[in-house]
Parts: sequence; C-alpha cells; structure tokens
Amino acid sequence: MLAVNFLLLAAVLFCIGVFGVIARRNAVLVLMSIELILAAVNLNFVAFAMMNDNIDGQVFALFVIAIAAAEVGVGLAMVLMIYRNRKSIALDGLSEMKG
Amino acid sequence: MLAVEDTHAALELSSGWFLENAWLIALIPAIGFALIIGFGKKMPMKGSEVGLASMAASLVIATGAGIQWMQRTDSASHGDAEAIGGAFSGVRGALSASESGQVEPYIEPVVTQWVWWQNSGLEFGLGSHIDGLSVLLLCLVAFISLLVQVFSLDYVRGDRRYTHFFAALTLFSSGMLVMVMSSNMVQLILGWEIMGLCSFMLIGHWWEDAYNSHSALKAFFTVRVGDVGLLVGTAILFFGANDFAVANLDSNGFDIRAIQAWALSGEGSSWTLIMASSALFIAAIGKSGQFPLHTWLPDAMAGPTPVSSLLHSSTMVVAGVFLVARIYPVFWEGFNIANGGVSFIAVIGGITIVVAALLAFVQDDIKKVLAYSTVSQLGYMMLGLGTGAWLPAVFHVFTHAFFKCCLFLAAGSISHSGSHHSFDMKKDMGGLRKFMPVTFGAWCVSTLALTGVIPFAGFWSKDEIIDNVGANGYTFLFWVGLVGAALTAMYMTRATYLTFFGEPRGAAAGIHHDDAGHDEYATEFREVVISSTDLVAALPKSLSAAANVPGDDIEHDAEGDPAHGGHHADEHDDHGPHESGKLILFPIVILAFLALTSGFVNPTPLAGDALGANLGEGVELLKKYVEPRYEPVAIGEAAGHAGESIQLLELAPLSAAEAGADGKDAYATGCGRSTPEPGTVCFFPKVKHAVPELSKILLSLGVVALGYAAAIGFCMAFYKNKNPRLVGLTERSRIARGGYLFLKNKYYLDVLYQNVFVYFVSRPLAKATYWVNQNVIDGVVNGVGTSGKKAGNWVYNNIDQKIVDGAVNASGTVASETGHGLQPVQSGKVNQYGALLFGAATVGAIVLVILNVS
Amino acid sequence: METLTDNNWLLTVGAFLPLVGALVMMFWPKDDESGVKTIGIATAGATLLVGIYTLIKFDYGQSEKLQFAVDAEWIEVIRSGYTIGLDGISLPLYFLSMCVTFLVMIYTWDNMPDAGNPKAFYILMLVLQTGMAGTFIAQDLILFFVFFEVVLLPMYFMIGVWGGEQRQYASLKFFLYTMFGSAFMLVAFLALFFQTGAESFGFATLIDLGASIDRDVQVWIFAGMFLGFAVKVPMFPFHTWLPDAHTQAPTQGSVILAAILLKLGTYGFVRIAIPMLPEGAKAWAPAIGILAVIGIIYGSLGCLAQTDMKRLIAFSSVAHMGFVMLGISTLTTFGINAALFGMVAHGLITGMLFFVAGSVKHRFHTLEIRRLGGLLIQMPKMGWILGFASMASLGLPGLAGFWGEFPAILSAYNPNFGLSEPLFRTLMVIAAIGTVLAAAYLLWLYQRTAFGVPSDEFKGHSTAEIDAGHGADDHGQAMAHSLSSAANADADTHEHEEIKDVQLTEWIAWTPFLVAIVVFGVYPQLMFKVMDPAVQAMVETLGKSLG
Amino acid sequence: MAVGWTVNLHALIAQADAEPSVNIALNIGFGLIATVMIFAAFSVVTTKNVVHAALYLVLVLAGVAAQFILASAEFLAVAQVMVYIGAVMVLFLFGIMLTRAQIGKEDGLNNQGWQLGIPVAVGLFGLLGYVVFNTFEDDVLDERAPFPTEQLSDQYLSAYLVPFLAVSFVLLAAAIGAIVLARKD
Repeated sequence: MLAVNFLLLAAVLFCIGVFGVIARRNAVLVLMSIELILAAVNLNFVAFAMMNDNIDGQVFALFVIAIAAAEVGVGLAMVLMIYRNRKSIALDGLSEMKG
Repeated sequence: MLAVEDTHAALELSSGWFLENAWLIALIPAIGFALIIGFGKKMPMKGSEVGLASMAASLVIATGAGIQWMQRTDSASHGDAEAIGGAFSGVRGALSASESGQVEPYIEPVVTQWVWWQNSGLEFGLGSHIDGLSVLLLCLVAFISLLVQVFSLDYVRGDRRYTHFFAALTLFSSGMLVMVMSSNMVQLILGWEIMGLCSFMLIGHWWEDAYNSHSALKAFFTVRVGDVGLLVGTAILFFGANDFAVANLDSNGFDIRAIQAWALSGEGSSWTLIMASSALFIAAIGKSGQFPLHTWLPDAMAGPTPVSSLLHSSTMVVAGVFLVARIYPVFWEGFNIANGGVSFIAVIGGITIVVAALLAFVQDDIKKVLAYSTVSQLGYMMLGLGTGAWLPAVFHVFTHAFFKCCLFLAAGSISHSGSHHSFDMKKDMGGLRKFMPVTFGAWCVSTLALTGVIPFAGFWSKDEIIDNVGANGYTFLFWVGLVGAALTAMYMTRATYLTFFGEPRGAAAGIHHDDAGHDEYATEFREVVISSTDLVAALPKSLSAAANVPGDDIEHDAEGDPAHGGHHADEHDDHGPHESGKLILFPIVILAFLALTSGFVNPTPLAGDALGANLGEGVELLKKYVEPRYEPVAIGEAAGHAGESIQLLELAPLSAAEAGADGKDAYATGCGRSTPEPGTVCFFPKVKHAVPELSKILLSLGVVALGYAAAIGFCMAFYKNKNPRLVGLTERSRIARGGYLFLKNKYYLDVLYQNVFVYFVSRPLAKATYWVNQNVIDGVVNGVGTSGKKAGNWVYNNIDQKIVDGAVNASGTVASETGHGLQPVQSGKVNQYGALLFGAATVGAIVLVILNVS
Repeated sequence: METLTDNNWLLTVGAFLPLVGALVMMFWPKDDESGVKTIGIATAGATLLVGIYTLIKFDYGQSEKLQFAVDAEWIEVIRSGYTIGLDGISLPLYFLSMCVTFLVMIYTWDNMPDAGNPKAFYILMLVLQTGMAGTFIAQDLILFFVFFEVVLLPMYFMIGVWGGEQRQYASLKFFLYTMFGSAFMLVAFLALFFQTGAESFGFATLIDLGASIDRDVQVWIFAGMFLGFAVKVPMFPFHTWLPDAHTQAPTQGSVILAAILLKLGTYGFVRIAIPMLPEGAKAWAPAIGILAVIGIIYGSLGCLAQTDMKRLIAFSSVAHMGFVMLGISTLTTFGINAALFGMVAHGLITGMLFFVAGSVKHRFHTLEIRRLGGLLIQMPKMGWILGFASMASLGLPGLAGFWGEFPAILSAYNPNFGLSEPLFRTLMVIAAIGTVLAAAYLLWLYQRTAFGVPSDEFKGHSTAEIDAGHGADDHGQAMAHSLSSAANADADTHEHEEIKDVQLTEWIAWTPFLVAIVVFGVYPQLMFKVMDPAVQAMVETLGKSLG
Repeated sequence: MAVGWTVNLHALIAQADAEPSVNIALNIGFGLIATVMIFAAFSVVTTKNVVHAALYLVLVLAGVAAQFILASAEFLAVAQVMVYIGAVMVLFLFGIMLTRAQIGKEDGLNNQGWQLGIPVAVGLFGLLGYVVFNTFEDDVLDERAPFPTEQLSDQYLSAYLVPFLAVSFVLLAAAIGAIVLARKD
C-alpha cells in the first residue's frame, strides 16, 4: 500500500476541516470541524510511523487523541456557558475579544 | 475589386452566356427581395409583381442554361466540328473513343467564381458551378417558385403582411438557388441557412398566434441541430481535401469538385471519410426531415399553404437530398456503397419511408397527411442515394416536386374555397368533388403519380429507385420500398375519400364554426411543448389573442386563414363550397399536367416497351445529361488548363480496357471502384444501372394495386357503410388503441425532444449553471471583495489614521500605538481568524514551494 | 519587422484629437447642453475623418508591415519609448473604435441617460476614445499599459454615475476586477522585460528576444498576462463582472464596452502575449481552448436562464468571445483570422443589440422579457432590427457573425504546432453545439419579445399599432382603439406615453451598424484581405521558435 | 470488532508476505473506507442539521479507526473508538442538546462570508497534494505485523514518561475546568 494514499486522505480531511472552521457559524460545528483536522493529523502520524517502522508516531497520535478529548470537553463547556449567557452560540455574535 | 477568376472548363466543350452567367439566377431573386422589402408597400401590387418578375427572369436564364448544358454535353459526346477548336487533339481522342461507344468523356461543369474571402493565403470563391444536377434543380426551383407565387397572388390576398410574405418567398427561392449552384461548401452553407431563416419567417408568418411562432422556432431549431453535423463535416472535408486540392487542382478544400475528386482519389483515410459523411448526413437528416428529426415538418404546416407547398416540393426539404447527391463521392467512399455496404443513409431512408407512411394514416389535417407523405418520399430518395441509385433518386426529386406541389396547392384551393379555411378532413370536407371538379381532377392525377401508377410521373422515378435498390443487392430494403408504395396508395386513398367522396360535412356542407381553428390549435398546444418558454405563460397569451389588437385579424389567423381580416372574408361566408378562381387553378392544372407527363423525361426503356411504345436508350434524357460521366480526367483538365487536355489520349486505352469486359465486371474497376491512375482524377463514381425487368415492374404495380384495393374497401366499409366490426375498433381492442395512440403521438418523439431534452437544457441545466455563476464564482469574488474592503478599512482607520495621530502626539509610546494599531485585527470573529490563519499559511507555503520549484 | 514611416502624424492626431475636444469642452458653460453635445460630436466626427484618411492612406499591399510608425523618446528612465504604428491586425479595430464613439455620441443627442450632465458624459466618452485608439496603436508595452488603464477610468464613472440601480456595485466590481487583472499583467510585462534583458519595451525587440526565454519562465510570465487579458475578454472563470457591468451601464456604456473594450483583451493576446512568449502560448493553448469552450456552453446556458433582455445579451457576449478565444487558442492563421473578424463582428452585432435593448428600455421602462411581447406590432421597425441583429448574432451566413464563428470552429479541427488534435476536435464539436444553443436563446428572446401580442399593460399605446388598426378594414375597432389609448394616456402615468417607433437619431446611429453587418457578411474579403497577411506574418514568426 | 478485524488482517498479511508488492485487498479496503470518510466529512461541514453533523462525524472517526487498523496500529484504533466514539461524541451530543439546537433543518449555520472558505480550502489542498506527491510519490508501506502494544507502553513509561504525565495533568485540569465552567450557580 502506498504512503500517498494515507497522506492524501489526511490532506482531504484536513482541508474539509479547515473549510468547516471558516464557513461554519455554529460553535459546535466549528468544534466538530476541528475534530476533523485532528483526525487528519493522527492519520498522518500513524502513516509515517508505519513508513519509518518507528512507533513514536503512534505515541504522538495517542497524545493527540488525549489532548483532543480535553479540548472538546473544555470547548463544549465554554459553548454551554456562552449559550447560557446569550441564548445563542452563533460565533459572529461573539466579538467581546475585539480589542 | 472583384477579381474574376474564371476556371470554367477547357474550351473544346461548348459553353455559353447562360452557363457563364448562371449566378444571375440566384442573384436576381435576392435583389428582388431587397426591392420588395424596400419599396414593396408603395408598389401597385404591393411588391408581389417584383417577386413574380424576378422568379420569371430566373426561370428564363435557368432554362437557357439548361439548353446550353445539353449542347455542351452533345458537343462532347457527338463532337461537333465547330465546337472543337482544331488544336485540341485531346478531344479527338475522346471523340473517337465515344463514337466507338466506349468512352464518354467527363463533362467539365462550368464554374464561374469570384474571391469571396481569404484565409491563411488561400482564396475561397463564391460563384456558380453548373452541371447537369444543378441545372436540373435550378430550372425546377425557379419553375415551382414561380407557380407558387402565382398561386399566392390570390390565395393570400388581403393578408396583413402580404408584402413581407412575397419578400420572404422570394428570398426563400433565392436561398435554394444559391445552394443548388454553389461551387463550394461555404456557399452551400450560405444557401442552406438562408432557407432556414426564411422557413422561420414563413412558418411563423402569423406570429401573433403563439402556436405558429413556436412551430417556426421548432423548425429552425431542429434544422439547426442538424447543422452541427454540417459544420463539423465541412471542417473534416476541408482539412481532408485541402492539401490534395491545392496540390492537384489549384483550388481549395471547400471546392465541390475538389472534394469529389479527393474522395475518389483514395487519398483520404477511410476514417476521415466515414466521419465526414456521417456528420454531413446528420445535417441532411435535419433538413430533409429524415427519421429521428422529422418532427418539425408537420408543425411547419402552421405556415400558409403556398409556403408548405414550396417548402415540401422543391426547396428546403430537398436540400438535404441535394447535399448528398452533390458530394456523392464522399458518401460513396465513406459508406462503401460501391461494395454494397449497408449504409447509414439507406437504413435511415428505409426507416423513414415506413415510419412516416404509417403516421400519415392517423392525421385528420389534410396538409399533415401530405407532409408525412413528403417525409416518406424523401425517404425513398435517401434510400436510392444510399444504395447507389443516384440517378433514380435525383429523378424522383424532379418528379416528386411536381405532384407534391400540385397536391399541396389543391389542398390550399380546397381550404380556400371549399372548406372555409379549415384543413380538417373529418370535420369540414367530404363530397367536394361535385363542387370543385378541377381541383378534384388535379388531385387525382397527382395522387396517381404519387402512388406510382403507370404511366404517371411517380411511377418512372419511384419504381426505378425500388428496382435499382433490388438490383444492387439490398433485397430487404427492396421489400421495404414496395411496402412503402402500398402504404402510400392506402393513405392517399383515405385522404382522397375523406376529402372528395362521401357526404359533405361541416364547412363543406356550408356550416361555419369559426372555433374550428381554435380547438384544433388548442389540442395542438397540448402536443407542442414550447421550447424553453413555459407553456403556462404561452397558453393564455395566445388564447387572449382574440381579445387583442387587431383582434379581428388574429382570430381568423388562428384558423390558418390568410384571406380573412378583410372584406374578402365575407365573400366566402355567404355561400358554401365552390371552385376556386383562375389564378389558383392555373398553377394547379399546369402541375397536374406535369405530374402526368414529367416521367417521360427518363422512362425505363423496357417499361416503355411494356407500354407498347418503342423507346430506346435515347429517351433516358436525365441519364444522358444529368448523371455525370465517370471517366477519369487528366489533372490539367480538371484545373481547367486547356493545354493539357492532350492527356485524354492516354486515358483512352485504360477506359477501353474496362469497356471490353461487360456485365458485372464492367463495374469491377473504374472511378469509385479502384483508385484512379496517377495524374488523373475522378469526379463521379461509376454507378450501376439496373437492367429493368418486366416482372419487377409488374410486381410493384401489383403491390400498388393491392394497396388501392385494400384502402378503397376499408374506406367503403369504415366511412361509408360504418361497418360495425371496424367502427370503434380502437375503443374495443386494446392493441388497436395502443397502436393508434402510439401513432397519434408521433411515436412520442416530440415528447422526448421537448419535454426531455429542451426542457432539461432550458430549465434545470440553465438554472443550475446560473446558480453556480451567481453563488459560487461570483460568491468567491464578492467574498474576496468584501474581506478586501474590510482589510482596506482597518488599514485606513488604524495604520493610517493612528500613525498620523501617533506622529501628532508623539508622546505616546510606540508600543501602545502599534498595539492599538493591531487591535482591530482582533475582530473577535473566530472564523475570520481561521480564514486569515489558514489563508496566510497556504499563501506562504505556496510561495515557498514555488521558490523551491523554479 | 521593417516599418513604413510616411505621414506618421496621422495616428498621433487620430489618438489625441479627442483630448483636445475634451479640453475645449472643459471651458464651455455646463448648461449650454446642445453646445456641449455639438462640440463632442464635432470632435468625434473630426477624429473619424482622420480615421477615414488613415484608411485611405493605408497601404493594403503590405498590411503585414507596421505603417505610419513613430518611434520617439518618451520616458528614457525606464527605457520606454513613444512607439506607435498600425498594421492589418490593429487597423480594423482602430477604425471601429472611432466609428463606434462617433455613432454613440449621435445616439446620445436624444437619449441622454437620466443622470443628465451631458458635459461630463461627452468628456468621458472622448477620453475613452483616446484610450481605445491608443491601445490599438501602441507598439510599446508601457505605452500600451498606460492606454489600457486610461480606458478603465471613464468607463468606471460612466457606469457608476449614469448606471442603473446597483451602479455602485457594478462599477466597483468592474474596476477592481480589471485592476486585479492588470496588476498581474504589469508584473508579467516587467518580468518579460528583465528576463529578455531588452534595451526597450518596444514590441518588435521583445518579440525578437522573447522566444529566447527559458520555457518554464515563459509559462509563468504568460500566466500573468493571461490573467490580465482574460479578465478583460472576459474568459470563463473571470467573466462575472461582465453581466453586472453591462446590465447596470447606460446604453452608451454597454455599446462601447461590448464593441471595443472587450476586444482589448483578445487584441492583447494576439498582439502581445502570443508573439512574445511562443512557448508559453503553446503550453497555455489547451487551457485557453478548454476555458473558451466552457465559456461558450456556459454563457449560452446562462442566457437561457435570464429573464432580463439586457442581461441575456450580456451573457451572450461571454459565449461569443468564447468563439474568438477558441480561434486564438488554435494558434493557426485560420483561427486567429477568424478571431480578429469575430472581434469586429461581435462589436457591431452586440453593440447593435445593446442599442435596441436601450431603446426598448427607454420606451417600455422595463426589460423583463415576460412583460414585453408583440414588439413587431407596436414598433415594427424596431422589431425587424432586433430580429436582424439576433439573426446576425446567431451566426447566420451572409451576416457578419458567421465569419467569426465558422472559421473559428473550423480551425479547431487541426491546431498548429502539434497541439493535441483529439482535444481540439472535441472542442470543435462542443463549440458547434454551442451554435445550436445560441440559436435557442436568441430565437427564444425574439419570439417572446417580438412575436405574439403586446401584454395588456402596454397594449394600444403605440402609434404603429393604431395605424395597423386603421389599415385593417375594421374602422370602428380602430377608432375604439385610438380613443381607448388616448383615454389611457390621459389616465395613466409615464408608463403609457405614446410608444414611438425608431426615431431619427436612432436611425442615424444605427444605419452604419446595420450596413456594416450586411456588407462584411456578404463580402468578408474586405476585412480578411487586410488581416490575413499580418496574421500570416505573425504565425510565421511564431513558427520560427516553435518549429 | 477491532479484534475480528485484526484476525483476518493477519491472514491477509500472511498471504501477502509472499510478494512485497502492493496488496490489492488492502488497497480496495482502504479505498472504500476512504470514500465513506470523505463523503461523511464533507457532509459534516455542509449539512444543515447539527445532529446529522454529529452522526456523520461518528462515521468519519470510525473510518479513522479502521484506517489505523490497516496501518497496523490496533491499539490506537481501539483507543480511537473508545475515546472518540465513546466519549467525545457523547459530549458533542450533550452539547447539542443542552444548547437546544433545534432537531431538524436549521438555517444560518454558515457565515455570510462562507464562500471565502472554498478558495482557502481548495488552495490548501492543492498545496498539500502537490507537496505530498512530490515527496512521497513512491514510498510503499510494506505490510508488517502490527506493532506490539507493549512496545507502545514501554515508550510511554520510559522515553515519553514526562509528556505522559503532563498529558494526564492536562486531562485532569480539563475535566475540572469543564466542571467549573459548566456549573450552574
């Protein structure tokens, strides 16, 4: 099996995720898109691990999974809070961070 | 400014003024058209006189050209001493040969042309290319057009667009003439498309009524679909033949003769020839209403009757046949007709014969019966061409023009004075023979001619086609042809019976129901799905026509009646059916006479004997004057340099050799059978001519008679005695009903084309494209635009303004300033961050990659 | 390429005379409208006379050479000279630009757009004229670029000030889009200059040196020029500014835009991009061909989806320019000749169509195809002209359109320099199908606007209609009509003023277009004879480097 | 399920060992899963219904797990299934429910400037695709027995011990943080 298969698949997923992050307005959907990106990254890690016959790639993939879990937890919690405060999770509504 | 480049034939062939100036034949009507458009309204006869005059002039010149062409031919084969300049030993060679009955030298067409346009150094001509075929059709077209215009004088009198009608009619004929005499493919396309335009104008003549304009649109559009083939085919031929033509004939790849010569020279690859001939034949299908694209012809009946007759007899629909006949060598080689290959053309022709004939059975509109019969007759012509029977096909074009035109004009005369402007045989006709004896007589003669009863014109041509098809070994198509003949007899009998026999019905009985036209077209609307306009919008429009300005006219126009809308209408209203006026009868009678006699131009000798008349080979005038000789020609000859005609001498032995062998072997070699000798070119393949046999003739006559018998019996039983077993059969028997509906709906082809193709392209596809345009492509643009604008804004209010401020109150610390300056980048919108981030990253990376690459 | 320099003052005068007129107009009182208009028309007329004189003086025997050539110093610093000249390729377009401006000005005499202020309008048109003429005579890249951009500004204002409802949007889009393109173009020009290490920006030198550039570099530089010109043409993915600009622009703007401005792009391809970068051109030719054919089909389908007459015509431009670009992309003499002819033909025909659309709008105050209808009843002459123009536009032989379309399709059968034949033959077939679609949308337009009977809202308000009523034998009805229409005319708003047929100024402005369409259609040699030698020479030089 | 996969995977590998060249079966499997994943991912970012989006995401992540197996990383596959499909998705669904996203179609899920995403994504893909192809054109992943899990654990508890601990702290912090944030007062 060719390495390119995995890498291209990852690339596609990554780009779709990017598109999602840019295009979506609903916070939850943005988080999902980020998950897509992370999945793509993991694919790459694993593919390279197999290619170089070196397990470190998988180690990192595992780290990524863990971090992703954390990120989702916190992210959703924040979304929840935002929702409570302003009854909407439309991101373009949030511009308090505006300097 | 017009550089006259006169490449007409070597001088030993007699030429003449008419042959040289044949281009006038097409030019005069064109000028006539301009005059009518320009000043027609102010003229005493509203411009019609110009039309008549121009057509008459063309007819005179065409006839002159015809006579001179005959002289030219004779001068070649019988070699008049004075026709041959002493210097041309070449012809003596040919002459001596021809006297020994072996060689009949190829007769150079008279080509007169001017530089029309040039491209990449090649100069392309415009002019006249006169040979037997073109001369024949020139006379035919001019003659028929003249008669039709005479007919129209009375028929469309009082029409609101009388002048425009004649203008269009004249331009129409001119277009056909241009095409017939065309010396190259581009000119052919010119004439071809002019006819398309005029058919659009004429079919849509009463354009207030949506149905008519839609029929016009349909006609133009269907033909246009075929024209794709014409463009492609011309391209293939041009690039195929060009090098050969430049090298050998110092002409170019558009030149008709160059194409003919190239096709027979064996230079072109068979693939090229097949592609070219298929493409061109698709064009012919569209124009000549062959099977899959025949649907526009019946709708073309929306036009005034003279238009239908002109369109269906000598112009427009014949164009396709002419195209095939004109560059026959291409098809000959492309479809390998020489070796009896079953060609695209023959198959389509055969299918068309039967398919159209069957459709003619279920029509109630007399004009539509005739329309389908035209389609089926065109099928015969194509069948003939496709099976190597070139001459019979052309002959059939010739005879068919007369009787079909006669039939249409008769139908016109009926509706004009017999059935109160209705064409519905079932509603408004019947028993008319008592009222309109002349029309009836003419109709019968033409019907007999159409159905191929000896000795009427149709017999000689159609039977010759069928005969040759059989002789060339296409047994199945031979039987198809016979079946077609029987069917023709049947549906024509039905039409005749419904129109002239039985009890007068409806308008024929003096009853007037002006709504007849309306519900006829109301039903039509259900069939015709308007191309790309929405039916819903169109229907009320046309129905509200009656209420509109000038409502009175429109209401009658909807019935397809020209003469209404004025006091002329009332003329007819007060009394019932009667014979038409002289102006209408005159052309009909002439045509009827020709329908009876024109067959004797080229009768089959044997059949002549069968008649007891003693006819030799000599009587086959068309064979002698129209069919091009198949002798190879020395290249210098073809290029028109008299000096090199000496080479004909060298040809003599070659042709003598093949003349030696007789019977089938005579066709083993020669033009179109084997590649010509180096230094010589062929312009026409060596076609077989069936040796006529009495048995076959009797067979076909018998078949026709059978058809008549069956049809008459049926009509008697069904329409007269109302035989209970037949009447209402379609209600009782499921199969019968199925078949009936299938035919009624024209094999659902219209539905396929209009509901499926046109609808799909015009609605979902177009809409989708437009959506993509507005939302995706334009969306991207706008997105970029807006974000660019935003960027611009903040650059302005922040970098610019802030820095100016900063300069003013320099006390502020740089850090805070830049900090403020950069603040607004934080629009706070996550998505924009995303976009900026990834966008920037991408751009940067791309730059890096590019730097690495180059 | 040697040049003929006798009476070389002609081009300079022809190009800058309009500016003089504009200058005079500056000091003319704004409120003396007829005076302003007279000056404008007079200037344009004078320019046209110069153009005609040029036409007479032009040596058709050697139209492949640069004639009336000038090579003066201009900006020494950047080694750009005032190099101008005229040959068979540029002559038709140069002359066309002059005629069009003149006729458009005459048309404006009676049909001033609503925003008023003829002074500014005429000045803009004169500046535009200078820009267009200059672009066609420039023989120096920088000079070309300057004129190319000069054209932009007046058109921007024309759309932005005298345009329709969304004029701001349309004009800005037009401006930014074109600027975007020309930015890349400028970069490409500079890159070309430095890569060749030429001594000047003159076309001749660059054509000689350009072929020496390494292939990959050529491809990149060509890409830049491609962007610049393709936006102007406009080619398929870059066309979206066109419909908006056309729909929003005033009639005069649309006509000039269609007749001349679009040609700047194609002219750029023929004059600059292809001869200077043969390898690049060859590498890009398939892409151009494909985009062109996509444009043909796509534009036609776009037309079928339109409900607005003017927008439909605008979309048809995309399709027609597609044919032009197809011809160019074959890199054959045949195709490029066809393209050049097609440019002029399209200029005349589409210009004519826009004129008609403008007049219809002027009378009915709408271009909704749905609401129109029965044009032939209400304005017979206008209806005929519309029919004539659409027939010409769908490429009917015997009218000018055919000679741009047919040879272009033909040439795609065997492209030059070993471009892929299967590809281009496929393109040829698709393009041929495009002609069917063209027939579809144009006839559809004609049938729905001209045929049938007028819709109720406009019924009975045209003089022609009432005459027809009299013509028919039914007097009572006719009387009733004139009465009712009179009644309506009193009762209703401006919607119902008398709908008049073609007016005098319109006749004056349109007749030359109609005549030209017929003349070039019947005797195309007039133009082919001028262009063919020049194009042959060009393709030969191309062949030297491509072999 | 993962186990079942591994088993017949071993079979595949075993009979693939004979010739090191590209294994058809694996490729086909990969292709099928990949198509599903791409389709699902695309739906995630385009669907108008939040809940559907979540379910499509499940599909994608399951696909990733499957691919892990093909890449002979079984432990990761299992982890992926458990963490993502087990935990994360549940979180997502909770999030959706709690933010009362309406079940069914919903407009305004996209920004007004969403088209901007198309060029960025396409450009990015063009770039990545180009780079990937240029670099790893003909690198073959020769099938191998899956990495033994103990090897993985060894790595964690030796070389990567510190990061491992760090991550566990991060997780802890995340959990607490989530509670703090989401708590109603």
